[in-house]
Amino acid sequence: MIKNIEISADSLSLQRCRDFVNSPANGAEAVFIGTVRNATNGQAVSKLFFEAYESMAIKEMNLIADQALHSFRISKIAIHHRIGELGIGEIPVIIAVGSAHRKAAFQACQYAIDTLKEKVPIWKKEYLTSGEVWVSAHP
Amino acid sequence: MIKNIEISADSLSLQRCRDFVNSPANGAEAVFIGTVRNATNGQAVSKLFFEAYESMAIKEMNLIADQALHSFRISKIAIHHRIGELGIGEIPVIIAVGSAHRKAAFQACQYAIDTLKEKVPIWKKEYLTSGEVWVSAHP
Amino acid sequence: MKVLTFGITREIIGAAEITLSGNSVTSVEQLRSVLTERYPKLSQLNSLAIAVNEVYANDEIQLNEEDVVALIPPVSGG
Amino acid sequence: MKVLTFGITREIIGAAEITLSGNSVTSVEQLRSVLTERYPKLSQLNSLAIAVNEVYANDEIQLNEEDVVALIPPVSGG
Repeated sequence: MIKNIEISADSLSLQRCRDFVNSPANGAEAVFIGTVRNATNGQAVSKLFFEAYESMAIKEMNLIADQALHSFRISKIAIHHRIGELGIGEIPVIIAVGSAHRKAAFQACQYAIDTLKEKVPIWKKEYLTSGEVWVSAHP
Repeated sequence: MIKNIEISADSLSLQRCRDFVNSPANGAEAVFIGTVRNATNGQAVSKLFFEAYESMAIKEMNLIADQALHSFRISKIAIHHRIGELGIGEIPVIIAVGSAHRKAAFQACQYAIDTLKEKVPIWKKEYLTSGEVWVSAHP
Repeated sequence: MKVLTFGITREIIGAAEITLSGNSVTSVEQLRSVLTERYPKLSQLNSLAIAVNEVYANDEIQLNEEDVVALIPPVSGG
Repeated sequence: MKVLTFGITREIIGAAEITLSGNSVTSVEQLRSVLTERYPKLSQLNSLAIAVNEVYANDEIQLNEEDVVALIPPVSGG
């Protein structure tokens, strides 16, 4: 298996993502970890809620992994996304990439997180002191 | 503390590097993990040996961390390098960066590993089937 | 046909799922105008993509009674 | 002055450390020519940087008896 796609209501594991992409033929692994910030645009955030159109999100995450494996010289990729309620500092997303060389690993990892944020049907609601907001919904 | 620089003869810990850069104000963490490949230029590698000019290497790693903190909007950086004998799949280097936003985290992480490979006085000897070679020493 | 709602579209429409007749709605474009007429707040969103059977669909795509349609307001994962 | 060797320079010179007289070697440039004359294999390396007191030094840098000099063949960490 060269790709590992998961959506989970439980805490994501950095070690598990990293172990998936490890291989004796790799010299480089790039990892992105998204974390819940305590503020957005200067407003305090108390928690986040993530909702997914899970079956389609899994398809889109698989597309991203396939495209990354096709476009860059990488050997393995893991994309894990969490759903449900997350407190400050918790991890909504981990992307790990293994490759012979580091440049491809970084490129693929950035491509994957950029494209995930653009395409994958997952939505984030922020709990601010001023109320709840679905991120990016309105101009 | 916003930077964490270590050279160690013991196994590096991904979790420890990641935990160092974690912060409630961060939304992104980029991590680079170097691993020992089983081949180089088509030749099988059985193990590596890393030697450091340790006191100077620590200084140069601190310079890289300072420069990264100065040049990119990041909040924390950890650079850990291992020395001694390493088998295939083991980890010579981990660089972790924490930031409010992902672009700065990726840029700083790449800057740090690129500069480390260029400047830090650490040397790698490869054990090939054809013999031992100090990497990059000769044309 | 079944229309699934997510994120803010679920709050606007007030249901996780509605059912429309495939006789009256035969294309994605037509679906859009029916929905925005019935739920004007949908037109205030930054964007509203439509997925048909879990694939992003252009306005020209034709719809059948058995299709599963989903409303995709601006995504914000990661 | 103390001259530390690392990596392949240690193998070429055959010692982890040698001592040169500060009277005969007063600049980095002069140190280079003394060493490459004594150990010709040093000139076959891709590069040979010199650190003085743990800082990379240009050829013009002057040397004192109490300086700690280090030979830095091409680095290959990471």
